[in-house]
Order: sequence, then structure tokens, then C-alpha cells
Amino acid sequence: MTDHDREPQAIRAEALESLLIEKGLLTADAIDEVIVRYSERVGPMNGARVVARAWIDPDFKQRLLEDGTSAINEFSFEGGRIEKLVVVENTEKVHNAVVCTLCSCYPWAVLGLPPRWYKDPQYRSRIVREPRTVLKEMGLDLPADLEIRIWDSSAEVRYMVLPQQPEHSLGKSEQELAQLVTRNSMVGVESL
Amino acid sequence: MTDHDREPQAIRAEALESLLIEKGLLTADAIDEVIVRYSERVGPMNGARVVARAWIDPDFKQRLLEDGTSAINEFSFEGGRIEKLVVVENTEKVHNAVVCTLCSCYPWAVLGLPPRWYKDPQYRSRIVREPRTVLKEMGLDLPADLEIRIWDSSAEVRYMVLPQQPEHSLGKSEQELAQLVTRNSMVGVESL
Amino acid sequence: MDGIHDLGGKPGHGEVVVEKDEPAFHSRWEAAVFAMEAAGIAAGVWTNVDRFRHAIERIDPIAYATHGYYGRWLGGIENLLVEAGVVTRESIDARMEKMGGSLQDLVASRPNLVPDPVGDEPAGRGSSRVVNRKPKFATGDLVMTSRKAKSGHTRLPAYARGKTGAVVLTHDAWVYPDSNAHGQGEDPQYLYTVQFTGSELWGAGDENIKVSLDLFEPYLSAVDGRKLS
Amino acid sequence: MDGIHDLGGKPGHGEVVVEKDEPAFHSRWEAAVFAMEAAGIAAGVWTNVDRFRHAIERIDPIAYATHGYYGRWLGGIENLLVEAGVVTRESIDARMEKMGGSLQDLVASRPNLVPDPVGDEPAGRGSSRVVNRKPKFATGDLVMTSRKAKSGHTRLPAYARGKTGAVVLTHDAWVYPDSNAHGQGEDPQYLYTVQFTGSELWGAGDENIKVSLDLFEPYLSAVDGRKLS
Repeated sequence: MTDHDREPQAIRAEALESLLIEKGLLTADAIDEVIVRYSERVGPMNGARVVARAWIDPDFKQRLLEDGTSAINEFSFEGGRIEKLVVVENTEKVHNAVVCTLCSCYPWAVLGLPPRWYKDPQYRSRIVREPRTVLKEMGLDLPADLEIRIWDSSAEVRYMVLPQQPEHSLGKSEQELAQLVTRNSMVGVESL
Repeated sequence: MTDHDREPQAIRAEALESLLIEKGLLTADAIDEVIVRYSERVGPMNGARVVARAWIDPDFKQRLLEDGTSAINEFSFEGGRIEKLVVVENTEKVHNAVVCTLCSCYPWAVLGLPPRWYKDPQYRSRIVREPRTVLKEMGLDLPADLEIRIWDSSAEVRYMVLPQQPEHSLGKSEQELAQLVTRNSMVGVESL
Repeated sequence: MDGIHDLGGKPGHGEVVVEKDEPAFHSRWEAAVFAMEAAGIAAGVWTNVDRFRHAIERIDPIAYATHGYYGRWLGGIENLLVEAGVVTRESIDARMEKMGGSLQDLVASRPNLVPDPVGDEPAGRGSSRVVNRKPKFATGDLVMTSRKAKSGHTRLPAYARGKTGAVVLTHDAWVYPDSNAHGQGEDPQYLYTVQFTGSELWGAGDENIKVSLDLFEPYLSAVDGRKLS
Repeated sequence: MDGIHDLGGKPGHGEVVVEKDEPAFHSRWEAAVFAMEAAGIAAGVWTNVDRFRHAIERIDPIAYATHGYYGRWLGGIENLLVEAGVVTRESIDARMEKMGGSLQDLVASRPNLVPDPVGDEPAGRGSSRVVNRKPKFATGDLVMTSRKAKSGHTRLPAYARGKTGAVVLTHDAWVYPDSNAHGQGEDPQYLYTVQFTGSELWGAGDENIKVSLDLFEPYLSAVDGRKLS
């Protein structure tokens, strides 16, 4: 973690931090705890475990697609509560990707904090208008006859993509499979 | 004129300038000429002369309000050509102000180059929506029963405001009157 | 609100920039801002996420475009803290100057002089609420979205106004952000996931694109009772 | 184009900042950019003001918000010069680095890979043209503006879409920016100054406010042939 000393927002944030600590509204421990939680305990590995289980367990996969919120309660993930999780499945005919054009809604509990590009204006403005071009620029060149479905997370519903299992991974264990699943594949900007 | 060395656009502009000079598309003289023309010869004093004459010559005023483009041809102003000039008159019942929300259209030939605030997002975004508040913030507190008319210059028509003549100036010469007329009063953000 | 935050479909933003091996936080101050949001909720300074999102939408638009995600959060948090009277703008300015910052730097926050009412405590956990009426729409219904631009918080983006789509998922009634963000009560409304074709949203083009949004019942009106074919 | 340039009514921009004793140009580079515009016109690189305005609208939106007026011009000029093949992006980058600039700095221009056609030479001086038909509207007519967002250049701002106003001034037929900016011909259209009430544009509020815009005939449709009362 480097300190961007020159960012004016950094100094203003530190000024506000020191005022809030004096007022007893914030502690340095709370800040450290946030860093540890999101650097080490909450991240895309949670989502990867969900995907891996769906690949090897057809009953779980069905529960996941029917009611994602209940299905992930079979794991015990820490982190931001998800009011309602909808899992959308990539198939031979449909590719899904997720965005939040109005802010940066993202399924923290399964994917951790979103990457910067997910929160930046480029992705938020363009993925709803020219998804095929944006995905291609990001390295995912989809055939023209593959339907692309974009899910713009405009209320408290959160979306996660269930990527297609790569053929070479058939027969691997749940734990091995979870290692293969990337964050970007669960946002829908990568295929595995 | 100070050089804002740290503005990255300054260096990029200089890079492009040197390339265009090498290609024979631009000369340093042309740049100096622009500076002299707009610093010394074309400016709000042209509009001030028009206003002063309208105050002392009722026939000219009528011509000006009926067909501003022809009326200003009675002067010989240098500078940006005006396709069509519409002069709008402030009265006891109506106050006018001018803006260009889409870019920064402005009657160069009579008012010179626009001030920075006219081109900035603050004025362009707000004067059409909350003109009374913006004018008050700029020092012009208009009575609630005075109608405010905003002219958004969205095509090649250019607008100039004919301010009300201050009572204390009655009887002065055309030349003296021209000294009293400010640029801001001809944009409509000031009363005299 | 037709603010700069409403980015969907807006032109000119160029290629997505992907950072390799991006850390959870780039600097300690980003984590500090993250913790401030939780602290504000815990201290009861802001009572719901809608109010927080709207506080971010209300920051200086140039700061929104240039200060990054946590810079935007910082602006929103400052809006809420100043409006609640927890800190003053002047005390933050003074502390910032003492720490070597310059007030020439663009300050993101734009606290309202007359803040919205605080509003009641949330009626329950999360957003879902039980209401005593039936949903107007069902899966497969064709619906038209509102044409009206709102001046306050809303979750109907400009690009989806006045467009016809099909309900593909139905949800419970949820707290209505357009009311809740302004301290005007939870006013729960049924929520629907509505799918639009790319050509409906953007004009003729790629026919193989669908975009769906989660939209509240008041944003929607029936299209002649027709169903999706 | 629903770009960041379309500022009318957009929220959050704060107080107008007035500079005292402002010079015509703040730095020599501003005057150099001003002169480049005239040079480009003189050299026939861009043939009309509509094309030039659209070139500015197409720059990076964050640069639009932060680079100032002449910074925006610079971005537009660079778009046009690169698209015309007069200079390459690479040659400007190289020169800039040689002069001590950093390519980390945000570059405003966004040249189109497939530029619009150059279009014909202007059919006359200025914008006014003679056409062989009568204007559809006259002073006092009530008109409704188009609801449609365009993806290219247009002079109907978003805040005046789908609104009803009255024609207060009529003009000759003028070169149509929506066509001319894209090298698709001058397609002259009658121009009208249309006045709207503040409440029509922004909802209930100050009844003593009128806003007028200069709008081309294709933006307008008749409102039941009614006249202004």
C-alpha cells in the first residue's frame, strides 16, 4: 500500500479522520480492521467457492439459480450483507455481465470490494451501450450470435455471473476448481 | 500574462503549435496578432458605444431593437462576424440575461472575448434553471415580480442586453455614457 | 437527478483501464473513508444507504469525475457530517491546512444549507418490507418507464426513461429510494427486474443485446396490458 | 449528443467564480490555440463551425470538465487535425515529451478512427441560406420539441427536449448543424426563437422566469395548431 501524498483528497480524508477520532466516532483500530477484512478475509474466493460447488453439484446449482440468496447461506461468508443475490448463468447461447451505472453496487459478500475499473466512468458508461466492444477491448471477443445480457444493478439486488466450466477442468475437485475461478469471470468480463 | 507552466494543456498546446508552425499552417505572428486584437481593439467598448448611442438617440434605439445586425453596421467594428444580432431591452418589468449552455456562443464583435465565468460550467448549468439565485450571488438582487428572460444562444443568433440608463447619467454625452456601460451589464448579470 | 453520476450510455469515456494486481485499498486514507461510512451509520448520523448514495451524487461534479471512488465517498460523507452538525466545514478546512493541505484544491462536498429531514429509524433490517397490496405487474408484462426527470434521488437512470421493456423478475416490496433518501419515509414499493432490448434503448444496432434494470413500481406504467411475446 | 457539454440545468456546479481584471488570454498558449482554430479554417482542414463544435463535444469528458475553455478547444482541434491526417497523435506525444510534458497527463482528444466525411465546401458565407419552401411556424405558434436523444451533434439541449413553448422570433433558413457537423450537407432549415416558461422546463417554481432557445424546424412539432394566448 503506497501513500499517494499528493492527492488532495488524501489530506482532506486524514483531516476528517483526525476530527472524527477526537469526537470518538472513529478509531484507528476500525480502519485497520477494514484493511485486514477486505485484504484477507472477504474477496472473490468466496464467489469462486460458490461457482466450484455449482459446477460439481447439480442440485446446488439449481438452488443457486432459483434463489441465490438462500443458496449462499449454505456457506458462512463474512462481509456486506446481500439483501437479494441473483445468479445468472452463462451458456452456449447467452453471456451475462454486471454493472451499476448510477453508483457502484456490487456483491461484496461473494466478490469482495470491486476493482477500480468497475467503479470508473469508462465501464459504467459504456457496458450498457456497447457491451460487445467493451468486452472485446477487455480481452473477451464473443461471437456476434451470442446474446449478451447486461444486468444494471439499480436497486439492492446484486448479481453474480456463473461462468461456464472450462472443459479441461472436468473431473477436478471442488477445491481445485475454486482456484480456477477468477473475479472477472464472475462479473462477466472474462471467460474461463 | 503569466505562463501557467504546470498546466499540461499548455505543454501540449505548445507541442502542437511547433508542429503546425513547421508545417506552415501557423505563424508566431498570427498568435501575436490575436493577442493584440483581442486585448486592445475588440472588446466590450464596442458594445458600450452601441448602448450609449441607443440611450441618446431614440431612432437608433428603435433600429437596434428591430434589427440589431443592421444597426451595428452603422459602426465599423472589427472582429468575429455576427450573422444575426438580437438586442433585448431591460425595462421596469423585464430583465434579460444571455448564456450558451451547449458551448459558449457570445457576441464577440460587440463584446470581445467572453469572460471565463461565462464559459465555465457553473454559469452555463445554473442560469437557465435558477437565474434569480445566480444573479443574486453575482450581486444583482432583482425584485421577485420582475420577469427574468434568459436567452440561450443555441444557434448562430447572438444576443446583447440593452441595459437601463441610470438616472444620474441623464444629460451626459454619448462618449461619457459609453464609459459607464460595463460588459456584465450587456450580458445581463449587472444593472447600471 | 440528472447528475454526472448518471453515467449509463454517456459518450466519450474511452477504454476501460484495468490495474494489475490491484490491492483492496491503494492508500490508508481509502480504508479510513470506508470506515467512516460504517462509523456514520453506527453513530446514527445517516440512517440509510439511499441517503448516503444521494449525498455522493450531490458532490461537486468535477470532483465526482476526478477524485476516484473513495474521493467521492469522502465528499458524500462530508456532506452528511456537516449537514448533521457533527463537524463544520471550517474545522475540516483548518485541520487540513494544519496538515499541509491547500484549500486551493477542489473540495468535493456541497452540504445543503437546508438539509433534508433526518427521517424515522428504518422500519426493519435491509430493504425488503411487507405491504398490504398486490403488485401491479407480473413476469412477462410489458411496461413503459417514466419520462420524467426528477430533481432528487432516483434509481431510474436517464438512459432508461420513456422506454418499453418486459418484466423478467419480480421481487418483494422494497424501501423506495426516491422517498427514503430525502427523509420522507420508507414508502415501500414493489420492485421488478425489467429487460430492454439494446435497440429500444439506443436505436437500431446490435439485436443480440439485452439490458435489464431493477425498477420500482412508481417508475412503470402498463403498456396496453400486453405480454411479452 | 448527451455529452458533458450539455450543461443546461445540470445540478451541483456551485457558485459562479468571477475573476477580477481578467485578461483576454491568461497565457500565450491560450492565444496560440485561438489562432490554430482560425488557421485550421483557413487551411481548409475543417470547413465549418458545426464540425468544430462537435469536435469539442467529443473530447474526453473529464478533460472537458477540467481543462478550461482553451483546453477544450485544444482537444477539439487535435481531434480534427489527427482525423484529417495533418498531424499524428504520436508526433504530438513525441513533441510534448521532448518539451518536458508527461504523457501521464490526461490527453483531451479522442479522434474518431473512422472520421466523418469532409463534406462539400460551404454553399455561402455564414449560416443563412435561401430555401424553396415556406416556414412551418410563425410568431405566436405553440410548438413541442422533440423527445429524442441524438447520438451526434445537435443544438437541442437535453433540458429542452419534450417541452412546449411559443415561437417569439422567426429567422431565415440556416445551415442545419445536425447534418453539417457530420459532413452530410448543409440541409438548411428554418430557425425559430422559442420561449418556454421556467415551470414548463423545471416544474413548479418561479413563475416569473422565461427561457428561450434558437431551435431548428426539425426539432419542433405543432401543438394542435394553437397560438400563444
